[in-house]
Amino acid sequence: MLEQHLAALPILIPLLAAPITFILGRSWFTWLFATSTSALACFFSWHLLAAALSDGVLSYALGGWPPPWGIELRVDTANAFVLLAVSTLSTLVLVYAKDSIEKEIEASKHSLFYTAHLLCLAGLSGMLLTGDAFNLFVFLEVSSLATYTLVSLASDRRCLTAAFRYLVMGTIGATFILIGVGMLYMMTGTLNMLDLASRIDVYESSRTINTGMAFIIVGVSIKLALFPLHMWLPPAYTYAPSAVSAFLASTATKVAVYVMIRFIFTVFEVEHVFEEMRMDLILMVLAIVAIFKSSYTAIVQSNVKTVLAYSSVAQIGYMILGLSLVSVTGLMASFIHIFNHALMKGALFMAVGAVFYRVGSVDIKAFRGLGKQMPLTMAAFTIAGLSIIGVPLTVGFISKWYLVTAALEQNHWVIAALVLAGSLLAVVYIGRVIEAAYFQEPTESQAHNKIKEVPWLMLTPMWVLVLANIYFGVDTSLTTEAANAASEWLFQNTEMATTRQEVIK
Amino acid sequence: MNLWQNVEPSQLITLSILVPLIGALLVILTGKIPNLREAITLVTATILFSIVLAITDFTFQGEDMHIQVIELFPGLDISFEVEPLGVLFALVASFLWIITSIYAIGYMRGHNEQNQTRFFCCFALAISSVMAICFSGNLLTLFIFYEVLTFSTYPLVTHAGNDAAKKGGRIYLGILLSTSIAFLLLAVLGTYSLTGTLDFRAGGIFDDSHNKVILGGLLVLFCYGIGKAAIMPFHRWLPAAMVAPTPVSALLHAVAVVKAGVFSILKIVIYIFGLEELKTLATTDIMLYIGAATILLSSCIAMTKDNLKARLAYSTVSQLSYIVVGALLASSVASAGAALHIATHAVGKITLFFCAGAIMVASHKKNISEMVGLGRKMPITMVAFAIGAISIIGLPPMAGTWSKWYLTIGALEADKLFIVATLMVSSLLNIAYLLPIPIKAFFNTSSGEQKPWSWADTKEAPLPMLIALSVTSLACFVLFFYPQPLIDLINLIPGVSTEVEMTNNLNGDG
Amino acid sequence: MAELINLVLLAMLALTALRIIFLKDLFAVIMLFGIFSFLSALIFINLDAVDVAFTEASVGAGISTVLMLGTLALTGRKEKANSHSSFLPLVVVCITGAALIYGTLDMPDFGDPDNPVHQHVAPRYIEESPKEVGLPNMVTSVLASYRGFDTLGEVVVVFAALIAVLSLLSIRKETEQDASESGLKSHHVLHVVAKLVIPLIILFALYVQFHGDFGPGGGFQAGVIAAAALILYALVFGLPNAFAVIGAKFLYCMASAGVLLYASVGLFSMYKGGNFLDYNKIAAEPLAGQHYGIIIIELGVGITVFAVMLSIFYAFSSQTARSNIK
Amino acid sequence: MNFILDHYNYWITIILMMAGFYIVISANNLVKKIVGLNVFQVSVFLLYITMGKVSGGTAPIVVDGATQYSNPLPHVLILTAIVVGVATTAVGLALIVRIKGAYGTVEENEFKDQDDAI
Repeated sequence: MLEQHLAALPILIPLLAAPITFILGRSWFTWLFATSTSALACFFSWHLLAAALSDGVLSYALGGWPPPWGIELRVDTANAFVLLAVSTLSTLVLVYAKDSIEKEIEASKHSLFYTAHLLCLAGLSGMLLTGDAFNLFVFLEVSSLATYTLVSLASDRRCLTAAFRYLVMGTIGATFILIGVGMLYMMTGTLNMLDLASRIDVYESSRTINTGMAFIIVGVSIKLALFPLHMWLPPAYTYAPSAVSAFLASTATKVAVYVMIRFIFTVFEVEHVFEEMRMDLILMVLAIVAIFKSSYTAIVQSNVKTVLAYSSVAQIGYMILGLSLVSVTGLMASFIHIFNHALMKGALFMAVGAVFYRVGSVDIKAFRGLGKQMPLTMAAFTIAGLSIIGVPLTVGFISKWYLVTAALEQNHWVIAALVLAGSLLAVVYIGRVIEAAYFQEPTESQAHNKIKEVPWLMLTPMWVLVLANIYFGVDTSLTTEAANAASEWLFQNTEMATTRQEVIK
Repeated sequence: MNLWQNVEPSQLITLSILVPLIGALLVILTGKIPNLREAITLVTATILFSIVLAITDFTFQGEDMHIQVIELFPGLDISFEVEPLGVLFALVASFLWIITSIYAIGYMRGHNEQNQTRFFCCFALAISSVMAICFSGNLLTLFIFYEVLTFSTYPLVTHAGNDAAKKGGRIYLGILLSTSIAFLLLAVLGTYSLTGTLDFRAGGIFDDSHNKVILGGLLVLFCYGIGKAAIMPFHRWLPAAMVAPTPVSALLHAVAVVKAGVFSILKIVIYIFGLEELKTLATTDIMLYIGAATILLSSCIAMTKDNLKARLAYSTVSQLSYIVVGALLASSVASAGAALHIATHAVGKITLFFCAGAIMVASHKKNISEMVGLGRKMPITMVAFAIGAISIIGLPPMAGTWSKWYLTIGALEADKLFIVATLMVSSLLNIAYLLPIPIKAFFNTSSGEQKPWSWADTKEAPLPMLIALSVTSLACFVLFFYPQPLIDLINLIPGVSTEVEMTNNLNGDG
Repeated sequence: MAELINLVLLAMLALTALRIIFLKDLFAVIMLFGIFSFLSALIFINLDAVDVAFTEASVGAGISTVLMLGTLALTGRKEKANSHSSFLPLVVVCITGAALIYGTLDMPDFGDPDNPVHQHVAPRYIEESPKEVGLPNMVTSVLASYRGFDTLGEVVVVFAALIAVLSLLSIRKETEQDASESGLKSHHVLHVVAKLVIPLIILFALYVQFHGDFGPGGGFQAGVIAAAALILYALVFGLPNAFAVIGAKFLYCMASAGVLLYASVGLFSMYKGGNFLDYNKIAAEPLAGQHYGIIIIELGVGITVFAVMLSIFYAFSSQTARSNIK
Repeated sequence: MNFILDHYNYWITIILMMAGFYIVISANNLVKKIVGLNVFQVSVFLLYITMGKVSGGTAPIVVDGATQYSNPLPHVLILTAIVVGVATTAVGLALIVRIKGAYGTVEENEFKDQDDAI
């Protein structure tokens, strides 16, 4: 019986668990319940990916109404792959959160944290799986509202302004998407994405459709923090509780990237978006600027969470760059980086959260001498940091490899060189932290009170991610296979992809 | 002599990489008991050397040894394959590891260094990655372990933990990592996108169908991407890394790390570009002249340095470019000379570094100006220094003679008189900056008064260090009289040969 | 005639919006926004969207305005002089506006029945829904059945808003002494009128709740109206008395229960072998199934919306009460 | 002329949208930002409802004798969107209340100055 509903389960499980968590109130059982539901969702998304890899596309008609009249969940390799990353990270972050939030969130709000986290997971899963443009908007809002809540839970007052700015920007983005979807609906009379795709063909050169497309892309770009629409992200990630930063940095923007890919590749014709509108050029330039400008900004920050936040903006640049290359390999690089970046950023934010747990600060000065005092945490930070840089045998290297290969396939030597030069900036901003941890003497106040390693419940998920960083950096069969299937599938129906492929070969 | 007869030849590669790795683990486990820890280091080094000897044996028997570890990208594995050039490098590195371990025990204890466990552990890790570089079967594997080597040696460079060490470490890591990511990785990926393979193949993987301009660009990217080869202007890391303890400088910065760099260049030139293809590239000449300039300029800089290790460091920069030049001359004899220079320079330079360390431990002197008259206190060390210096200069009866000989012949063969001149001038410069040190140590006295020499005056370094530097200086002799095994090995490299010239010369000398 | 009303209303709307930009008195701004909402509700009626108009009037104009005023009571009603340049925003707005105008050039004519909007999906809703779902109100059919999953998401959004507001503003029970401070104890007329009106409002809410299948209305509007009744009660008799009627803890349980009630219909249909929210399967007869399903989920919606709106009001007003005491 | 009449509704909604959008991005006072956000969203709702209108149609509730009904789908979407909008508004306002408590002001430049001062 569950097989039949596989597509709906990853959304429904956290969605149903959220109100129950809310009623359960404040106890360790709440944590256990939230974590195990998230793990269950993770289990089903694993099955979903397996099913998508073997059967291709799964369609689930909600309410029994066939699309386009009812709402359809549409699962393919691409979204199942991203979903797996999201639900895995969610579970690990929840394990990590139990101790982490003790220090960062008032005790009375712990059950609210778990509820909001599950709502956010449900919203993100919904955004990934839905096949309906308006339903996407609804789940976008579910996840967004939960995200604003999560960000505002921290004890630092600056989290409030960060959350407010996030709320305003996010709502503008969502409204833009709403306008865009409205225009598409106006011209086609349908909301189902697949149906939209087939009916947009008829009106290909319609100015209304083009405007709608532009609005959707801009709206999604706000959500995924594409430079220069990223201004909400650094404060939000900096001042949010560490567990929240770890979760959001590794999932929320990735889902938005997926939504962008989905709209461009399955709803609008790739050919139309890229060849006629020249969107690829715009995206490419923005991505490159994002990589350099944000990496540079990251270098001059003193708050390590801000450093990581700007680094996220830069890494999103890599994902967008991959898709702007308009080739199977480029898209594959984007997908692989979506997955891999979740692994590395999750581990990094967890490590920083662990430092906050013990030291009470995430300023770079607080990291001094921690290499000795918190060896496991800092080792985790170092390995994940090397992964961000793109050192071989870590996942970061795999991402860079595919991205540069994709660029070289089309003889974009300059872009390939720029991508690699971008990693050099990562060397600097990660290096600063590592150097502080291993080569600088602790400040006097820190030297006095003995700093211990964090509880194992925080270390375990952190190290699971770190080991995953190494494992998927060596055994790439799962990521490559899934990402390849995903991008092949997205390119399947477009003629341009095939012609481009022929040119390459 | 072959202890490993029963082992599947291909598995020897795995063993050669795993043995130092296991050694590193055991070192960590036994960190509390220094004697056991050092014993483990020595035993591991000896086992490794015997493994490499066995591999050499199989190489001469023409055994094909290769393994594939894991498929990293579709169609691209991490794979290892034995070929003669790698065997040569592995032999040198594993042999010198034993010697250096003996030396390091004396040095580290004599100096009361901190964190000795970390030191020996990272040392073993570095050797493990050097072995992986030696036997790498494709460019991807080479690149990966090249980076691993950089990271595993970083803690060694910053071992002292003071500001100077940190600064040195930052430059070291900064230059090596930046060049490898920005240039080398791009070159590797460029090669992959052009040819669809990264395997090392005899005669190279490029052919005439590829755009010459792009290939020329790739050559420059490779040369500069391999920052470990220290071609100017990316040589700054080498002098900076001299803040490391002397055994590290000795093994890593005279042998393992820098030689890994030039070895990679040589391997890429021979197996990726192919000597024939290389001749047709415009940038080959440009890089050749940059290499020549590096030889001369760094020799000149070496002369101005009063700190002994700094002078040796610049000497290394200069000598490394010999190998680069030899590779880029694109003639089979010059390549043979370059390959041989890996071995001969290694024994010579390691002797010099050993001496520098011995002087530091015994008389706490770092600067050359303070070493006047030191020959009386440390006769053995200084004799060894003189031997090493003569080998580096390239005078008989020391090992360095052969490699310079072949390099010069290669330059003549390639009709590059400018390079011949450079080599000659460089030898003179070598004399100018190396020989005065032992001469002043023996024939001048600091106080000016003449006292008859007696054993009582001597204040030599600890015994393990003396053993080590005696062995390496002896090796300088031995390699002059018995270079044959190495030359045989080099002649196995496809496209590289010393055949014709060698017979003539041996007859002439004999 | 309808067109003319439409034109006039739209012009009034534009005037209101422009006035909002330049007004510095925030109280007036919020009042104007209330007017804006009501005007747009009128336009919605004029454009045949009675359900939307109903919701806009109760949710947009009603609850939003009340919450804004509650906030204003805490933050002060004057907007300070704006120092930063308004040039960049103007450019952004102009570009966006130009893009939208460009987009309208190819838009189909207003009200033309041949527009693509009315061609593809909609005809089935209009023609088949009375037979397939069995309800005369097509909006309710689409909302609760065809797009029931959207509505579930919407209820979850409301629930998420509750979580967000609670995590920001905590509800605390006032003590007895504080009770005398709040409420409008001295206004006897108000008390009497409120006592009369409140039962009527609740009755109306129930009517809207259960009559949604046939006319405009449904869970959302009913929930909001019922909440409005209790908000009125709290305003007139004081917050502590309102707490005595419905406590915060009980409201939380209600909010969760509403979402779960909605979802349980879906789960039940899954148990019966259908897809999630497939009402056809829950009873022997598909039509009956649709009917039961819609009634229950509308009830879930109503309960959640009522509980959430009231809780949010509690949260805001207990902040106000506390700041008054200070 | 016909073209203008046919598009009059769209254009007014666009002007409204832009008025709201302008308030959001230019206002310094947070409450006014939220008001702007609401104006922006309500205008988008108008766009949807406008496109659902059929001339001569009636509200989409089955009545005897009616043949033309307006399109019910945009109405459903907007019902959802309105509720989403009020949820966002509530969260935004709650944030404003907290910001006022933490900073003592709801003017954006003033609390920015306070943050920079730290």
